[in-house]
Amino acid sequence: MKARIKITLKNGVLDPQGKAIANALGALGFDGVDGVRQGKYIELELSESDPKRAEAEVKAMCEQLLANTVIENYQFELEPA
Amino acid sequence: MKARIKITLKNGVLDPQGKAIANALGALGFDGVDGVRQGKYIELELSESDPKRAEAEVKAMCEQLLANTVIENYQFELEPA
Amino acid sequence: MKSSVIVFPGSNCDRDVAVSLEQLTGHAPAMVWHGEAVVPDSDLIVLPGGFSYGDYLRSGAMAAHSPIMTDIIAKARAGVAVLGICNGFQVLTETRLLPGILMRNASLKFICRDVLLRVERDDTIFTNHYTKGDVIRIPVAHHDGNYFSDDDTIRALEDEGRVVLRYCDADGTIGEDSNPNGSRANIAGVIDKTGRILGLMPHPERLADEALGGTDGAPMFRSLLEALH
Amino acid sequence: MASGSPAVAHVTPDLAAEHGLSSEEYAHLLDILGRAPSLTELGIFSVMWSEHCSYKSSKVWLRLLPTEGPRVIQGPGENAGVVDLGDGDAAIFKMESHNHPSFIEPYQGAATGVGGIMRDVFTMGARPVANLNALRFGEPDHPKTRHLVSGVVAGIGGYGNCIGVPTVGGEVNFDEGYNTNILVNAMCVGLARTDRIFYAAAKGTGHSVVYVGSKTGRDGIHGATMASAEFNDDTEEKRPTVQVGDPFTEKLLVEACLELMATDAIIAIQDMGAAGLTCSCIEMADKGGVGIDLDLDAVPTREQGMSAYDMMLSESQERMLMVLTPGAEEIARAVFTKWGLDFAIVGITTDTGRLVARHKGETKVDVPIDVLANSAPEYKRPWVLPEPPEAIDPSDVAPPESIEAALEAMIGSPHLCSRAWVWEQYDHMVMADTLVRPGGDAAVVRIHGTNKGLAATADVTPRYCAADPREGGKQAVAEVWRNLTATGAEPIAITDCLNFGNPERPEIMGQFVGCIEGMVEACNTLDFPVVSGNVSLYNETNGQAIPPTPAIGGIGLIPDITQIARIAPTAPDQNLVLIGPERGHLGQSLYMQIVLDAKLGAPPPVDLEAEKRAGDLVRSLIREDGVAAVHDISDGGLLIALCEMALAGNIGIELAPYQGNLPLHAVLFGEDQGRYIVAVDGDGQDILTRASESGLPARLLGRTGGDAITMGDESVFPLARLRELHEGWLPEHMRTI
Ligand SMILES: Nc1ncnc2c1ncn2[C@@H]1O[C@H](COP(=O)(O)OP(=O)(O)O)[C@@H](O)[C@H]1O
Ligand SMILES: [Mg+2]
Repeated sequence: MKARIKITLKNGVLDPQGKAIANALGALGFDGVDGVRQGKYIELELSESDPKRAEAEVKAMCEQLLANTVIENYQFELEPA
Repeated sequence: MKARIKITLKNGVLDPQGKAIANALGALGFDGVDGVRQGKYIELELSESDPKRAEAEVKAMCEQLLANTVIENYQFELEPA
Repeated sequence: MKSSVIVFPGSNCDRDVAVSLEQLTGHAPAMVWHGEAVVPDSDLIVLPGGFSYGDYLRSGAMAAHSPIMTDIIAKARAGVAVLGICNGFQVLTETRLLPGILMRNASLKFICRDVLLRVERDDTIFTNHYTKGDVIRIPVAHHDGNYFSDDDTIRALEDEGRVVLRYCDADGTIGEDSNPNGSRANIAGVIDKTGRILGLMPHPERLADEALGGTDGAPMFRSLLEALH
Repeated sequence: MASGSPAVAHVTPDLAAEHGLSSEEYAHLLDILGRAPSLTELGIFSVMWSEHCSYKSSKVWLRLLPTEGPRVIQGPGENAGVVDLGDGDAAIFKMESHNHPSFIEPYQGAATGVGGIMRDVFTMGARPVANLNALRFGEPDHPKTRHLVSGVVAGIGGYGNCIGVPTVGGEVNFDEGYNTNILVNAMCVGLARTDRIFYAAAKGTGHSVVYVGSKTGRDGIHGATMASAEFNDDTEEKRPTVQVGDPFTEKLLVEACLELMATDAIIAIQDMGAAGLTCSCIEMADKGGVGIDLDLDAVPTREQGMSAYDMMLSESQERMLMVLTPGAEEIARAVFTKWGLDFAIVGITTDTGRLVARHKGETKVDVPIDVLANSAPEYKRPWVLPEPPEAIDPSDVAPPESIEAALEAMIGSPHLCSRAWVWEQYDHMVMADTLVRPGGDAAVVRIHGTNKGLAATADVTPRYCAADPREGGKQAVAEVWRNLTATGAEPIAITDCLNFGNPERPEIMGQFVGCIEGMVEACNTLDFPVVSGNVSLYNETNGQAIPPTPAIGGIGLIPDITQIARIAPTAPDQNLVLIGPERGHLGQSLYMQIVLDAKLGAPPPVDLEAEKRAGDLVRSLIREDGVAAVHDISDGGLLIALCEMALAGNIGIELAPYQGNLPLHAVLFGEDQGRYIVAVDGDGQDILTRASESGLPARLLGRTGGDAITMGDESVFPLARLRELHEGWLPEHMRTI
């Protein structure tokens, strides 16, 4: 299976990268940008083919390594190979 | 509108972060991971409400700044506010 | 020799390279703010090290769109010499004045230490005071110094002799052990087709003064002086 | 959130307790205001009277520290200490802890620690030129340790590297006592001109109070977030209390502040650190003897619907508060706008002596500044100092199986191995003035554009402090003094970061008192005043306190950078001379800990008079160009120091056979204090004479040469093997993360 994981900063956590991108877009003349948040996107190829087990596995990976749950949220989708 | 942008490395481009994550997952005992690719995920709040114009705008932002098209692909979705 | 050092928000080796330029060429460079529209008349434009725009998004990506860059690109195309050191190299790849990209170090760690480099070309305006095959010691300090290009580009670089510096060991051997960041073909510095634009990850300005423990960086500045007086 | 004027309040004694105020403290507060506080006011009192801001448990003891000296321009009490380096140059420096945040989120906790201490330094007009860090982690194999080490080191590098200030020194300890309470202490040293130093005193009324830097968010709002949640109707996810550092913005802030400081626009300036806007307003107003009226509607915010409480207590990073000279507002605005930073006039100084804050047409705060600033409780908490342990005779300490085995175990141990894995992640050369890089006794940076150097180091030996706080406190100061001296510097002054457990426990308070007393003695004898510092208490979990850890950071002056000593011998056939006593003191030594798995006995005593004589001698030798290399002897003793020299110089050492009466392992691994190894080109005889004239023991140890450390015919330690052990452990240990 394939897992597509989005990791985003929690609400209220400062996002220096997002802030800088917003400024840079403004400087490039894109002026309709009201906010930018930058996160991570991770794709995993899993050998597991059972959706239930894959889900549990990916959740554990996010909690233990992929996301820093003190400041980040995560969200993922699974897709059969 | 909201734009959700995924930026991923092109095939064949080395991904040191993905490789390191794969190793770390292995070390943590997750052994069914056949591949990891790390990319970026960017959320934009746009004041534009016309989907066509928003699409053109986001495309331009990706081409000019958000992605380096030498090594990266991008993909995005728009969502009405 | 008239030179200009471009100062981006977040540049932090601008002063260091200005000191070396002044000490070794006898001419103090103009310090040019990124928001300016034109670079003053210069024989050499230096894009210094640092973290322009915090290196957020991608190293060098936002600086590549700074107002001053339009003029720099035009001047570079017209033959003005351009030297990009570390972050400056990253800016040059982002503007496509040089091919490839500097990715996160293979170790994923920032790395700051002296490395050994083999000089591959001594016939450029940047390196004519070295001798081909010299092994020199110069520090690196970067998080994103892992040079990457596709196979075709690497082959073209090699065929055209555009790799100017490579990470090596003490006897000049090129190998994985002496590669600090995972760069393809141990590439530390590349030059453009015209031979007027050089980007390199190591910092020659950091070992160009005996008090700092070495002077292997100094010949680069002397080369430029001789070529551009 | 609380609404209404200060007079209307939901504040109850229970809520006050949740804000950490004792019932006496709350009664005192009621007394001061003559009414119940508003929620925002409660928050303000609670942070101002917190241990962190008020030093209520430590203040009485800190007063004992000597803080004056001929070179001291500003001692404790300002954002950082200031000392005179001659020729109009001043050094401004301080050390601070960021322990708890770094345990919760190591990367951001450490990064914001670096950001905070740098702001303390450039607030006063200095350009930061050197960062140091003193780190204590739990046992290497504790399940959390690798993650913490890797995150903390990356965070320190991430911040300092981006700003472009070299991180040139520090120390790293591993001990089970830090398993659940790591220590991250960051030090910053800056350079200024003596006639352009900026202070916090907001003198004069009717002046604009200006906010610059980043916008205010709800991050880091004082432990009271929990309490205030009860007042919060919206059911949003619980706000994280971790702050994220933005080094790019801080870099812009440094440049913008220094640019404005070159004009005469600034009357007073103060960074917003702990307790943010509250603390900076109160300190500036109190020092200037004025009041401040704040218009919270003008504060740049990053989130919707922020209350007065949120704005007054937010600890968002990368922000400063300034009071400007009349008419300078537009000059200042232009500078900060050029650098892309927020700039807002948020208030005015008044003659009321009160801090008044209005928000959306309501007065949310109206409190007397003088009382708020100076009425914090002050406690002389009960303390006990246990009897110091007995000294152990060297001959009662078991010898190792072999010297080789002991050396191998020690040099490749977490305690003595190379820290290169750490400092290679720090840009230690940016600014192109680093003359002595990490790996020596103290780092040296050139004072830009001059022929002078500034040496800096940070040290403490917690196991000594745990065994005998007085001796340990003395030793920490002495070791700093010694490390500076070993480069040829004249030690000038220190900063400290006093990390201890819960001061309400008498034995912890005893450790604190003992360490302070030891520090006082050493500072006095060595003419080494304390000019700034920080106290971090309550470093404990489930009643398990950290070892007492008074980290000391010191700086010294090198008048001529052609006369610097480094630890690396420069050629073969240089003679090595030991200066200082050989008593074979093994109590609390690393030999005992690593080889015998014990932590017994008294720590090595520090003879401060002898320390001073030895240091003064070594410094004069360096300045007479009489030496090729110098290294002091500390953790691990003589043989470890010799190995460090050999490895640094990549040259072997042939040691003469030891002829004295002490057991060999005590000679080689004893941690007697006040000692240096000096390498010289000549035969070393004149040094022996000079030492004896100073009343100091000294002897020839051997000479440099070959590619091994040899001792007579008995033992040979090839350098290559030593290097593998010394440099291998940390990278290998961290590889598996
Ligand atoms: N966290 C750190 N950051 C930078 N340098 C460090 C750090 N820890 C140790 N070092 C450097 O490693 C060297 C050895 O440290 P240490 O054993 O504490 O020295 P000493 O015994 O002389 O005090 C010193 O140069 C010190 O500055
Ligand atoms: Mg030392």
